[in-house]
Amino acid sequence: MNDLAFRLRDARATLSAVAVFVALFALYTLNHPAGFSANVVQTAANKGVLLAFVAVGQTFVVLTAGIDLSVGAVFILANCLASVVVTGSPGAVALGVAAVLGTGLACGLANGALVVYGRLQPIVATIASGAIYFGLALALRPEPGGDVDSTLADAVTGQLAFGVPASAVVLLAVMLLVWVPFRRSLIGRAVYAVGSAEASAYLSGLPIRRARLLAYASAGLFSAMGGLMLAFFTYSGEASASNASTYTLDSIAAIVIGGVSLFGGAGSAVGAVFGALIFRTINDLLFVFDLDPLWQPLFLGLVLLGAVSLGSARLLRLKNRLELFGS
Amino acid sequence: MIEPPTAPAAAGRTPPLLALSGIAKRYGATRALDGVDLDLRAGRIHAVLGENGAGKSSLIKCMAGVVRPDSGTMALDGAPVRFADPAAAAAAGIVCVFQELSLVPDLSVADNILIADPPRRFGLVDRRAQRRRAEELLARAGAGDIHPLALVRDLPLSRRQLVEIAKALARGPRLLILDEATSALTARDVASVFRVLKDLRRDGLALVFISHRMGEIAELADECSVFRNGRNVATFPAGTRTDAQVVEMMIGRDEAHAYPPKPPPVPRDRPPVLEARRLGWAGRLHDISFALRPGEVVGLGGLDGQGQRELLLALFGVLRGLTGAVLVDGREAALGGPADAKAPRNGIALIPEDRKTEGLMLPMSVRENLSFASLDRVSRGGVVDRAAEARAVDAMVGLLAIKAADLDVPVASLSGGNQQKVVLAKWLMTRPRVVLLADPTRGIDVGTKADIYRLLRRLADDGAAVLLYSTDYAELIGCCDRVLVLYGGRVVRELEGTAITERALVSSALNMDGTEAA
Amino acid sequence: MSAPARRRFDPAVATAFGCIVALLLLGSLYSTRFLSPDYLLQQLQVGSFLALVATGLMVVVLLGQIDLSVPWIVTVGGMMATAAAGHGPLGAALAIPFGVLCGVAFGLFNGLGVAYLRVPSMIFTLGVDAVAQGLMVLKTGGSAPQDMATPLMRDLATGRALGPVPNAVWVWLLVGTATSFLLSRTTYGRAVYAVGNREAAAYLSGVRTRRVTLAAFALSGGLSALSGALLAGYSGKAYQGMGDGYLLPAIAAVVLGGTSILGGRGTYLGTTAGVILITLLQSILSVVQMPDAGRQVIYGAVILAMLLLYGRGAKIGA
Amino acid sequence: AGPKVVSGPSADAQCFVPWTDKTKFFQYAKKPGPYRIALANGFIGNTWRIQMIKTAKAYAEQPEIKKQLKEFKVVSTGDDIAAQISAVNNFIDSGYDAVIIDAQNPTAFRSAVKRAQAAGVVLVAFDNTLDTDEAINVNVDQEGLGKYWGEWLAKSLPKGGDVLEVRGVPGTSVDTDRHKGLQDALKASGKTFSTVEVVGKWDDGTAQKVSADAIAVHKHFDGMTAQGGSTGMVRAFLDAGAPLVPAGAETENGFRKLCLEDGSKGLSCASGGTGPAQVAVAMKTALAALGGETVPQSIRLPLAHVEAPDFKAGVNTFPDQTDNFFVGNAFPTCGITFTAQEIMGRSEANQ
Ligand SMILES: Nc1ncnc2c1ncn2[C@@H]1O[C@H](COP(=O)(O)OP(=O)(O)OP(=O)(O)O)[C@@H](O)[C@H]1O
Ligand SMILES: Nc1ncnc2c1ncn2[C@@H]1O[C@H](COP(=O)(O)OP(=O)(O)OP(=O)(O)O)[C@@H](O)[C@H]1O
Ligand SMILES: O[C@@H]1[C@@H](O)[C@H](O)OC[C@H]1O
Ligand SMILES: [Mg+2]
Ligand SMILES: [Mg+2]
Repeated sequence: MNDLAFRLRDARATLSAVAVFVALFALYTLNHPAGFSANVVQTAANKGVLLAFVAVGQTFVVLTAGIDLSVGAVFILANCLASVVVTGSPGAVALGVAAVLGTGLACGLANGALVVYGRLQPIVATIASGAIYFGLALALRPEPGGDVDSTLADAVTGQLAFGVPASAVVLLAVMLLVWVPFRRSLIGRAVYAVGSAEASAYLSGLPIRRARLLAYASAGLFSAMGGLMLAFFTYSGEASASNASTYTLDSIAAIVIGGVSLFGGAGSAVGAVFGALIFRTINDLLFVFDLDPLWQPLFLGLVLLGAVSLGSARLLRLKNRLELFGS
Repeated sequence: MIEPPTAPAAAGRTPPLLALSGIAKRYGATRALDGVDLDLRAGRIHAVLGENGAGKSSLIKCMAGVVRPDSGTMALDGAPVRFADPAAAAAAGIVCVFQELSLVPDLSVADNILIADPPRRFGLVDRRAQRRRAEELLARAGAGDIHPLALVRDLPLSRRQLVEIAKALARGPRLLILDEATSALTARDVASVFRVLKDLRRDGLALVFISHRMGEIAELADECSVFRNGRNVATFPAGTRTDAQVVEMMIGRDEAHAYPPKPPPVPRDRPPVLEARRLGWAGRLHDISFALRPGEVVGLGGLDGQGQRELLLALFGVLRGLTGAVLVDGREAALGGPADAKAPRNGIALIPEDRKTEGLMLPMSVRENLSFASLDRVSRGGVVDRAAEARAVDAMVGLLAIKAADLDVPVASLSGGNQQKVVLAKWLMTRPRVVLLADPTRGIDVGTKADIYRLLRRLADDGAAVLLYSTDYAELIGCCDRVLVLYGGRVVRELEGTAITERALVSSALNMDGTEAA
Repeated sequence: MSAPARRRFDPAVATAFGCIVALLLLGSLYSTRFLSPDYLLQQLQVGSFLALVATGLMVVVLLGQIDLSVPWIVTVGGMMATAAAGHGPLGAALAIPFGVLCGVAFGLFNGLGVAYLRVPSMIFTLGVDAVAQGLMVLKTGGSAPQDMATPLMRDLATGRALGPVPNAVWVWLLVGTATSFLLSRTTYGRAVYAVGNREAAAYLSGVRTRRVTLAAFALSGGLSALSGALLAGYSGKAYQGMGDGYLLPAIAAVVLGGTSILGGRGTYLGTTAGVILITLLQSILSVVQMPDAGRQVIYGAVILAMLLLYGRGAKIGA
Repeated sequence: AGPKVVSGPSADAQCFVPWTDKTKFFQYAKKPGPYRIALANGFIGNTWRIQMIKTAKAYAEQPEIKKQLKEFKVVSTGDDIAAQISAVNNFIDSGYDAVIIDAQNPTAFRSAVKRAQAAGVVLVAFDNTLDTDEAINVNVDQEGLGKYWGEWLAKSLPKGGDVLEVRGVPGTSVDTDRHKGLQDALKASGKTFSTVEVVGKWDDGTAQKVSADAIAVHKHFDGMTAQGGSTGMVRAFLDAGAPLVPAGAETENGFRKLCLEDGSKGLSCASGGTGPAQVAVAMKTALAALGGETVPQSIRLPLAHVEAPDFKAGVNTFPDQTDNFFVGNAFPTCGITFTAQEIMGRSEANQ
């Protein structure tokens, strides 16, 4: 195998997510009455970017072989907080944005501390911390409302030159700023290594605690970015418990579709972004295909189940049953 | 902290690079280390020998900062040191190739080799430079054929071992410790690793080398220390004691590691219990036919990786898409999986290659592991009869002299050799008629090895057929009535009786007759 | 040589029971009624729905898997049982078994996906949950099924046939004893722990590991559905979304009870403790007058505190 | 182009009742029919919503409505507010003439409202309406509903007392509005009431459990009220053998059945709310607006309510029907006369 082959192999999961997205989105826009227009793309981008942020956050944690079931609650907390503080003078707005992101980061760090120093099992630690974060959101926003700075909100959710959706550009910028350096940093390597083989990572002298902390902190930060985008998209905040759990579960579905391994150590946030976009586009197909409303939930369930089961086709090629068990 | 080395002693004995004194470490009731003193010097290879569970791995884990000793001191270049974690030890120049590999399977070879300290630019990993370094280091470890971008996950165990060595070299160690680093290697790879180690000695490194293979120690070591029950019982210059003396020190009794005598050959016309007919699989096994008769110990020889493991897995029903037939008692056996293979009608047992991932459920108790494969023998209608279970387990613990503080401790807390005995015992409890073994003495001390050899012979005498794959030629010669030599997934030679010699094994392993290379 | 107790005293379980007592004492500062037998029996009664779900989930968790399809399988159990009751007296008689059977069917489907297709359970069961929801929406909207509980269902959930103890608690006791026996005394139980620890080793020991997994998911599905049928009895009817509040508390209960989410470790007694803990915590918080925001925060904080007390993993490098 | 603000009254003043006398009136540019109308529903996992969607479909099938419709499309986007906003945007961009919304969040649709106005699309929200005066809202007065329960309780409990209040889903405006209405009314009565609040999440099972807890701990209540989950609340009293006390709650058939059966045992009830058929009123409003008729920006629906002793089997309470549907699915003033049974079909038992 030459270098290219190795590189392709590494990127295979991500590339296939990209390909599936392009195909689905083409199917969607081809059947959309408004076609591949700037508005349609903008709408899809705004909706997709929210989940993409949360999914990227989840990716960091899942790479360490953990799971964060509080991402949805942090997302909602950020949304509610933004609806309170991202308003007023430009200075106040900037400060508000910083406060929202800082809060997300703090929630994530707290999760990380529970897992790293508290040595708690992530799944239940984040169920519990999620309840706390949701409680805080509810305290901030006992009922929906708020008035998010609309200049900024419109700018971030609107269209740029040539109808390019601004939200997608924001996502792209964040990914370039965060993911690319992360992937080439030692701590990034440690995140992958912890998820792949924790004991080996420790024996190799990698900073495994810092890696875990960073992963959970990033999950909080990215979920908060998602919540902030939601505030920009809706100009308001709402402490919706069902929305919180929807985003948590959808983020898991999205990253799996995007090729991130739930066992840790493999996958990329780029894949997760496209996984999120695929997931959203599947939902959009409801819009272009004329399905009876009572059949719609079943349709979505079946497509989701099908999408996550696709990977098992490889099993048919497996000749040594031991390989079924992975490592 | 660490002080610069004092002026090198001009003449006579150099002062130790690392000096241990009074190191002790307990695990619950087990004294893994009990007041160990040891001096390690630059430019010397120091071999550490000892039975399984003697404390060798515990010792080096203390040196490498993996575990913290309960008491005792370590001095590096004369100055006392304590290591908080492996990274701290590595920073001080103490690097270890652990018995349990420390590679990360989902990262590339290059990432692994330079895992904690890659070349960087602007704070980020410089992948190009890293790759160049990795290539150099692989070449130095005698593994230039491994692609630096390959995932470790995709490499066979023996290759991973070489990557591990390259990784250790990358740290620029002053003291390099190898804990049974050669146990998974083929003879050829061992030779190249030895060349590397000798180079390093010449470069002035201190080396610690742990192995159960006496031959390797004879070839390599300058000094030897023998451990028993957590104590360093003797340290002496290499070559000053005979093998028999060393073994006696190790096991504390006068018992050379001997193979049990072989009985007269099993008559050719005795009906085979298991027969393979033209087995083929996935381009890795071709046209393999042979028969195993009750009472025989048959060896599988050849270079590592010639299909021996696959053959064992095939006979155990693990491989899908097998062609040809497996007959048990003359009838074709449908082996859909280990459950079928194990069923009394077939009575096949497999001692798998990797005890930690395939042989044992490490966190479960010794007792549960022992009885697990034969639970149906001690249960009625799916309900376990605990008294019957206890009887069966106790019998096995006695038979194999398994050393465990208590049968309810996790099997993970046993030493390697005792873990291996548990795997063996677990299968003996099923009263198999065919026993397949994949390199069962890897990393096993000589005393335990002898126990295992005797056991295999006894099984055969009791009417079982044994198929033993070993990477150790001496073992094949000492134990087997017949040896099938595999090359490229085919049986290229069958040796029998006195024809089983090292020379014959080596030449047929290399397929020197060039019969039917694949 | 006599065999020592196979599983020794488990500090996690003991602490969990300690926390239960502490919680009650704390509650009694608000109202001494929290210590009355009435209240406690009633907690056990409503706790039994969670307990059934947690029991099945625990077996799945012991395998190192998870079952996120709980919410809608609970609903399937309730809705299919009551729907069966719409088909004459025979239907009414078979209502509960039929509901449970439907749950088992969904569970088997989960098991097929996880064990045979080897899709990670966290995602496959999520998909199955969505499918179950789709089917139930379709069924409610399409055929307007009968959704009233049968007298037997009502009786099982709310009646007290034997003394002051609610029937639902007897059901819990029965299922719990059976599960505890299954896990600790049978070959199947051993296999569950073994698969949870190291599936490859269990497989090479001649265990049909896929069937073990399949059976565990079927059990989980069946017990979730049974819980749904009882819940329908409790409410007098089955309805959309009746399983909503059961998933996360069940996971929390199982883990609070000392079962490792990674599989292979945990005892049924612990799960029992976990269920009681969660039930009490929810109940006490619900009654103590406080804005919901505060309840959420305290709920999360108490669970974290208890986990920190005893649910901690081993320290690496120790 | 948005609607013109005109003066009232509306064409169908009987049905399109303005919220207050200050409510403004809209007139959209008249468009030729038949129309393409879309319903963007959010969450679908409860009977109310299923009943609502079936009502919408049935209404669209009525001959005189059908001929005005070129297309009637329904999409349920689930809990996710962003998905619902996107669906509305997509409907607007796809040239639908009117979009009807049961909004997941009342404050979130500002951009969609703008987009609709720019495109000249009629936007009608119902049930969970929008916090805007730039789109049409059709709703029951949620605060008024709470007030209705509160006033009835105050009347039924001359001495005041302890009231169990089972609340809805926290964080929603429907819950806070109803709560506020209730509390204000109790306070306004001048009597001393103390309420014990529990969170029933509009779900019968949850409501029953938390009510049971409250009963076990507080032992005695003088009155009870629930918004959704009413049946569960009353069952908790029955199961605990607690004395039955006046109950002000929603319109679930199950609740009314209990009111009918146990009326003699002291369960005196007020059942008020509004049925899922309000979706039909929303559709009717959209059609009127598209036809260029004058409509109020905010339409007040009549409360469908029944108090003891007026519960009558077969009239406003249906003993042999399921507990799960919301009675009072008709809005006769709007010519919408479905009964819930027609919509949900006959139960399997009766087939
Ligand atoms: N983590 C642990 N917990 C409990 N006991 C342990 C642990 N690690 C080692 N031991 C015990 O300490 C003793 C020494 O073990 P160690 O692994 O050092 O032996 P060893 O000489 O390396 O054996 P081998 O040749 O089999 O590898 C053994 O009795 C072992 O069971
Ligand atoms: N990983 C898999 N994914 C999809 N199908 C599979 C997988 N493994 C096996 N199957 C299918 O399941 C069936 C049984 O498989 P197989 O031949 O491996 O049986 P087995 O190992 O004896 O199973 P068991 O031990 O459960 O009885 C076959 O139809 C096979 O194609
Ligand atoms: O108005 C509410 C409706 O939106 C919800 O779906 O069901 C309960 C009703 O009270
Ligand atoms: Mg060792
Ligand atoms: Mg060893």
